[in-house]
Amino acid sequence: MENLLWLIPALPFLGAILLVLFGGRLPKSLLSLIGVGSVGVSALVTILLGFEFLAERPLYYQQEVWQWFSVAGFTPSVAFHVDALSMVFIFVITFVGFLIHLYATAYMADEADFARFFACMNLFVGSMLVLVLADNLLLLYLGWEGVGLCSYLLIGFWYKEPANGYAARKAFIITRIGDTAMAIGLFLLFQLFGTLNIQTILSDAPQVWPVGAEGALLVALLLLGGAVGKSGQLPLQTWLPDAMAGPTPVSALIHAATMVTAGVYLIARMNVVFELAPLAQLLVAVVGAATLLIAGFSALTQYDLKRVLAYSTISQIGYMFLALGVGAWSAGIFHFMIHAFFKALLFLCAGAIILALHHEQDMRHMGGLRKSMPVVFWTFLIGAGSLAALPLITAGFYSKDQILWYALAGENGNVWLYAAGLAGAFVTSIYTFRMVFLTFYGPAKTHVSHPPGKLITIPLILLAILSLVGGFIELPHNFGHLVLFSELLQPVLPAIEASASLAANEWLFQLLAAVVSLGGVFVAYLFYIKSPYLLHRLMHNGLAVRLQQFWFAGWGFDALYDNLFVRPYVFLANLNKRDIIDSFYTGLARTAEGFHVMLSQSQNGVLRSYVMGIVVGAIMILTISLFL
Amino acid sequence: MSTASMEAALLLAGILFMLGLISVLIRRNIIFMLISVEIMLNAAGLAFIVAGTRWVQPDGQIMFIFILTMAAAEVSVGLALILQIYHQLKTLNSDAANIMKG
Amino acid sequence: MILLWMIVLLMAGGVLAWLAKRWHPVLPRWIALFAILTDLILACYLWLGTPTAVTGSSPWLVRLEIPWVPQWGVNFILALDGLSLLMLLLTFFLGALAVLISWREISTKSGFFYFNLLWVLAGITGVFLTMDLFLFYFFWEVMLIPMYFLIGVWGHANRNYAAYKFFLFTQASGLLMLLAILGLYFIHGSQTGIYTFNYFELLETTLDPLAARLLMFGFLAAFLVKLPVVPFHSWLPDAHSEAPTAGSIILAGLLLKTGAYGLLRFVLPLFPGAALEFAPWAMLLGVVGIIYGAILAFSQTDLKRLVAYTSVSHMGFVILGVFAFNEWALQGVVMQMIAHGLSTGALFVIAGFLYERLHTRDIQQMGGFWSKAPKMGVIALIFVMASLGLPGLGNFIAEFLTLVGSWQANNWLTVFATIGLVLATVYSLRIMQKVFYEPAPTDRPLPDLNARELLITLPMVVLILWLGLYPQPILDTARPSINQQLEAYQEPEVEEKKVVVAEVPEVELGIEKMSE
Amino acid sequence: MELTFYIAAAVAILSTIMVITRYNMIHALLYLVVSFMAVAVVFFTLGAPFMAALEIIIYAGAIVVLIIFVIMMLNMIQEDVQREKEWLKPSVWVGPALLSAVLLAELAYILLGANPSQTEALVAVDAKLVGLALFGPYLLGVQLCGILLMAGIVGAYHLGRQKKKVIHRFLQERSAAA
Amino acid sequence: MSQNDFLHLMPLLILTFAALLIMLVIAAWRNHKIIYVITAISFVAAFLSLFELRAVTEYTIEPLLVIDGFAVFYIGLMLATALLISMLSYAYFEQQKEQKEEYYILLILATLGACVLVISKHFASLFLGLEVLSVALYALISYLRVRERSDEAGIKYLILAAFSSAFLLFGMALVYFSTGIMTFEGIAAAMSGYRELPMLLLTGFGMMIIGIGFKLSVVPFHMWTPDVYEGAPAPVTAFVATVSKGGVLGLLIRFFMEVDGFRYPTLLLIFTIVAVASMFAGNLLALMQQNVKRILAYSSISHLGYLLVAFLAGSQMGVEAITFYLVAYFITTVGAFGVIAMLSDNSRDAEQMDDFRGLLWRRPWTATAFTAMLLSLAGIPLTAGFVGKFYVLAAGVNTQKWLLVAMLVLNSVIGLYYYIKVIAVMFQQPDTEKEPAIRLRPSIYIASVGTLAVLTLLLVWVGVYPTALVDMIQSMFAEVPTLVAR
Repeated sequence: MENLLWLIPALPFLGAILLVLFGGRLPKSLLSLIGVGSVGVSALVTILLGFEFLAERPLYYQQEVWQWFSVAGFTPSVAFHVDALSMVFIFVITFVGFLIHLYATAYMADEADFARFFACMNLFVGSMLVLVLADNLLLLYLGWEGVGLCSYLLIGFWYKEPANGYAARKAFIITRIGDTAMAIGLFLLFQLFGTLNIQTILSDAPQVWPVGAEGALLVALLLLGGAVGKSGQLPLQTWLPDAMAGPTPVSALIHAATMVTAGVYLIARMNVVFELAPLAQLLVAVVGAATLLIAGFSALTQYDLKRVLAYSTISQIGYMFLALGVGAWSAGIFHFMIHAFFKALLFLCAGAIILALHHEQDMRHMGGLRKSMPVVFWTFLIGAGSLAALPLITAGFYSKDQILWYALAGENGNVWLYAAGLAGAFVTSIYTFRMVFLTFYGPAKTHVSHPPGKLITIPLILLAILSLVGGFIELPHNFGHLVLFSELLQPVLPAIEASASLAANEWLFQLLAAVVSLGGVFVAYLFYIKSPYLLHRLMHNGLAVRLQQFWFAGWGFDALYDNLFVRPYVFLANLNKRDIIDSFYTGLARTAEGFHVMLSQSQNGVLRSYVMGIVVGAIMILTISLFL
Repeated sequence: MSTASMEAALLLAGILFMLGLISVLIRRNIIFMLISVEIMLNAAGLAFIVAGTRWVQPDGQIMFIFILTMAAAEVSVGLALILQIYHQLKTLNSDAANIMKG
Repeated sequence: MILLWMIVLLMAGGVLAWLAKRWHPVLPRWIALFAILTDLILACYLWLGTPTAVTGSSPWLVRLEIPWVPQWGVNFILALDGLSLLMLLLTFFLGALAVLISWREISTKSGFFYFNLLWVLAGITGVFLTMDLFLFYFFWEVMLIPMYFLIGVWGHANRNYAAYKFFLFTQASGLLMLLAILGLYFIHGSQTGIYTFNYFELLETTLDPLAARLLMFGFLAAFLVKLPVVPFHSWLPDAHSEAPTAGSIILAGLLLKTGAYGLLRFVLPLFPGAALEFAPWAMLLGVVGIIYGAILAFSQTDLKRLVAYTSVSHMGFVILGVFAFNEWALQGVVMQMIAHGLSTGALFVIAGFLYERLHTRDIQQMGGFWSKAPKMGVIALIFVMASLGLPGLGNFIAEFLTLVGSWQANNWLTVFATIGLVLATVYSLRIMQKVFYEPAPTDRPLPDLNARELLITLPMVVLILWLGLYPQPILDTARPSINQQLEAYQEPEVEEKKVVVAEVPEVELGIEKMSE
Repeated sequence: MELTFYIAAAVAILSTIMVITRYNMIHALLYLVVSFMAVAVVFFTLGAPFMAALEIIIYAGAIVVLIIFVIMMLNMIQEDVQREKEWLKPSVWVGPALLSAVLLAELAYILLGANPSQTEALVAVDAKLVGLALFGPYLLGVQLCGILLMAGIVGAYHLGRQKKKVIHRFLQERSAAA
Repeated sequence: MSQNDFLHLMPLLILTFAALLIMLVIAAWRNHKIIYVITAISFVAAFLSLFELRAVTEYTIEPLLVIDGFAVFYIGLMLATALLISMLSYAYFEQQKEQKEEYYILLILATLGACVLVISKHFASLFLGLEVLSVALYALISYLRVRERSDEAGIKYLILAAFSSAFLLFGMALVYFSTGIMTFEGIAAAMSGYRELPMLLLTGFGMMIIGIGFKLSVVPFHMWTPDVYEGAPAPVTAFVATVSKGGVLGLLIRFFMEVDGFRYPTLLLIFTIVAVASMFAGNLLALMQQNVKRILAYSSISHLGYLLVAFLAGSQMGVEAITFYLVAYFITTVGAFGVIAMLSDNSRDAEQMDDFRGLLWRRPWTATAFTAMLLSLAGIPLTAGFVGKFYVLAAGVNTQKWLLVAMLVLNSVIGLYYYIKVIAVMFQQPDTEKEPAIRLRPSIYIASVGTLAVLTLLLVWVGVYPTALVDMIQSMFAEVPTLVAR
């Protein structure tokens, strides 16, 4: 089975190539067969491999496909390495990816560029798989940039709208900034280790660096730069909300479930380096905490259904970063998996709603959909519950609770991080249920044209189940103490010990989290169902309005970057459009012409002045003879 | 005659040369220019004779004869050309002959 | 002898193409295509006929030496090593594409056009092959005149200005190189008593630091202008944008590479000390070029001009890498030469296609072509991505290796160069945005690529992917000669350089020799 | 002898100045003859009597007469004198004269600075000596002089030919108008 | 005059007799073709007679002349050039309404004068050769009397040439006054004692430079050049540009080498200034010029500047470089003016840019030839001009005249601009709708076409395979003691 490892990324690539080459000529049914089928087979292979992996429990499977190149000892290969961490990721990618592909065949059925869409999607899945399977950082970088490309292409899928194109460019450019930092990190790593092979680096790093070494810090920070860019974390988060310009399945797959968590993967993958640089690791946590708050508050104020989800994604990835930062590696990955389930679910539901409402995305124009779209309502409710971490029944509760717990009780945890996480959880459940109430309750404002078909509802239901039961593979100590997941990751990611003094009171904090979560639901209920006038009153308060606008604009980051970087750059570039250096050469030419005109006037055709020329020459020569 | 006047004679040649030169510069009439050049050539011939005298050699005088020949040939061609120009341009003003410039 | 034939074939083909116009109007292009393809086959034969890694002994695969002006020690020396071979392959490949691209575009004076095209290629081939400095200069100049005509006769509206500028810049710098060549010649002559332009013998010249510095600047002048490096780049946008498509391809794909090739072949081995001294400044120039070119590219509205400025930016990597003095960087440089030749050539091809269809190069008047011409869109996308350095495409390998190498030499400059990658993204995506995205400004039909155009572009796509995914054959071919150029830098404390000629077996006059 | 030299030199200079300042061409030519004669005297004092004769015969005789012929042919009249006056305004001659003065000053400085080492008295080089040299070593020179004169004559013949058989209609009209 | 003397002067004698013969033939029967044939045959005969002299080491005819390898080469060069010019002249003058026959006498005499210049070793022969050349040129330049420009050019040249001759003569008189001898080796012997030149001698040399500089048309004695080039008939212009300058340059080299003027920094300074000024003035003046003949005139000024660079190098290599450059320059200039002559008709010469517009489309071969000539002037490879420029640069670099060499390079670049401008005009697409108002109607003869073809081939041959010419120059100069000494 492990020899088929290469098939996992290769199949989607093959699909993409087929779709590019023959996309124009094949019927849609065949196109969707290629598009979905390639990912489906890939998922199948993954699952089979997963079974084998679980059965054999090896440290890793590895397969070198070919040596990419070899220059003076720099020998990266196209080689795949699968261990528990990658296993989790490829499972999510192929399986959730498959579901979303399936969903997309219905969602995109009316699109003219059907083939282009699936080609890009397949290409994305392939690149993402390469990213997580790569055994060296250069190959990882290939996947890393490849998913960026696909993200770009899919955000700008509806290219005729200029705004979509700009959103796509924004996404690509901002993530590229992070990538650049990462690339520099790779140079540094190569200089220090002479290789970019991940396993070699991880095993050599402790010998090369003592804990807290400057080199480790530098590398960790640079890698963090890449992670922050890709995962939409502070300060490079601004692209993700705009990325919602793409079709909803894209948002679900790329901008919620998989690509944006690449940063999480990278940090988890390079955990040794981060552990050697505690400062960097702390920064990861701080970034996560800050992002989850900022994005959460922004999500509170959005009206666009997908934008709320986008901010929520940023916020949830903030949790993952927080987990990684405090050293709760497996908790972060666990949350990644659960988040992939419920966020994909939410997006797909949103997609179904949007499709049903003629591409209406504004929640203010929705409402009352509970009756007209029951399946969507229930699945959405499950997803929302999981996002809001409703206690006990949802998977989100278990994963998030673990993070909150380690943020406080982990080795690197502290009260501030915990408080931020808790506040974030509160806000999360407010905006989640604001969304639910605005969309499904109240009077219907837009007519539902075509209810979702089977191809749409099946993925929803499957994902909803996963969002409910996914959490039960990892239960807290005082709650059955099931540690299947972290045990699986044990060989790859270091385990975390909770501080003993707090461990006894763990139930207290779980209770607190549950209360906060439910409290959030209640607040949303209060404002949007029970007494909407409260909201009106709030909206008359100047401070609140300003705050609302500030959050709505994503804490002004867009405006800040616009004024700080974009505008000056465009201004400078346009100022220098004619190339200032060129004018130097033009000036030279002008000077020569000037001399020409001057000298030409001496050639005035008058004989006497020519004689004069000779006399001047004579004087010159005699003077030189005399005085020199 | 002493050597001092040898220098004086050379100086005389120089002065005549310069006078011819001034004349070329200030005259617009082409004939005058030609005459002035003759003065200069004559001055050069005088210089040769002075030099020949100084070294008691006939070579200076021979050069003078050559110069004389050359002056004659030049004047003849020059005058023929001047006639031609007068027919073409109806003037002897050298400044007027400036169709070509730049 | 095969080397000589390559050049002769092109030159003769050019003359024949010119004359053939009288017999039949389409004959010239067939002759041109045939000549170039034959050369391409010859080059491929040389490449495949040689074991890939001829490491160890001499990097020279073929040598040919005929006395030319013995009084001056000028010999007609052609020699081929891996570097030259790669450059030749690129030359003939792009040359063939240039013929194909002109198939319909050139309607006036087509005989003379192909004459010029083939002679440019002949000049370039000569530059890549010759190991006699006089002959090098000779070929260096030979390629300019036909190029001048290509721009000046078949170019766009402002062609005369562009052609002048191109010519004056390259000539001025070339003459400085000539001075340096002469200087080297006389210094070597006075040291050894042997007056020769033979590259292998001149390598042994010992120079005092001042002389080395001055001579190096002479060489640099030519190469930096050709490359081009900011601030000597200002001929390039005009020349590239005004040239006909074939001309742009050759300019961007090949002519710029002669500068890079010159740096590798001459500046590095001849003046190790001076080059080491100058390296930080050269790298700085490279970084400035990367960033400056990127900013300018961003602001252009003329598609060809935009692509031209991207060349400025990309060539910054070349000089950055050359002066990093390590194998990674130099391999990166070689890759960059090839990948940039393909990717920028392809972008010019696409600009040419668009111009043929729309009669404008202004990207403000384009947009929304994705649906009208999806094939063109995909191909454009691939090369735009190549230009911004997407992994999996040839440019990435080039840029990454270059940066890895330059990082070893200078951290901060590498950081700034890497920032150039972000700027590359900014301008590259602008191409996609303006041409293929946004609402279509016109309702005019835009036919998608036809079979001939696909024949031109698809090989480029395949090659750029091949370069990106399996560049090893290229790297192996280049390795021996790169190590050769680097020899002087391996042990900087050792003054005297290794004798190159000693390793090359004596070659009989006019008789070629293949090493195993 | 020396006095004669100085007087002749003074006459030569003065008459030459008169040549270059006259408006009337005939007057100027007369002064030119005087100047040439004075130079001839100088030649005599320098011990070159043969040259003195040649100077008078060829310069003062032949060349000046040739010029006078041409002036006659061109039919110079009073207007021309007037015009000459206009042409010779101070604004025209001051600049060139100054330039020439600079040149003369330099030349004079050099010429007076020359220090001939020879001190013996002047020895005349008579016609015989000149003749011997002329037809001895300088024979080829004489032949070249012949060629020179031939060139001059052919040239003058070609250029000076009056357009009896001028073909160009346009030019005929022009010369008729003149 | 011994028999040997006659033998060694055979080329000159042939020319003299040819001139006389033509005069006699004219007296008997005016026929352009016959006269032309006689001229051509005499040039060929004179050229062939040189082969008798080739083996000669050095032969002096005291005190005036010396015949050595250097002289033989230069005479051969000038005879060949004159022959080519006469070939081009036939077609040009055939369509003129002027009497054509005297032209050939004057052409032969002028060539003779130039030949005398390069074999002279005495002031007298120098002066006489120069004057034979000049006097013949006066008439040649204004040969087409009905053209006002021709007359104007003639009188300008006459006055200025006589004026500069006066300087030359005065300078020679001063040199004679201070040395007491007029042969070159005598002067060299007299000077050998001086470490620094006495003022009088220096002034004499200075004034001679004026006379010679005028003929070479170097700055600041260059101002006649454009007007004369423009006014003179195209073949005559070619002659002025080549043979006349070549003879004077040959003389300059011989004289300067003999007296070893390179020892004296003052003289070097003067020549350096002249060289640099010539390069700049020539090129800058030509920059925006619209008249092709004037462009060539200005370019010739700068080319003389380039030649002076090699001259100032002062080595044997420098002399070889000058000679080589001169050959290339002769081929090119004759070719360029040949094209102009070919395109001219009896009313005016083809000298305006408009006359060349779209020439490539009208007369592709002529345009190609002219392009080759211009590229050679610009010093582009595959042409003789390139090798020439290379040689000159090599000579400059060899003696480390960095300033001059740098100036040369800079000026080559400036020069490129206007050469290319002419080429660009030729390559322009002609406007089919509007024909130029005045279209020249030249008559083309096989002689001119053939000459042009020969010149173009020669240009490329020398450019691609300079070995033969270099070999020839080196072997012929090998026996000349003054050259070998350095």
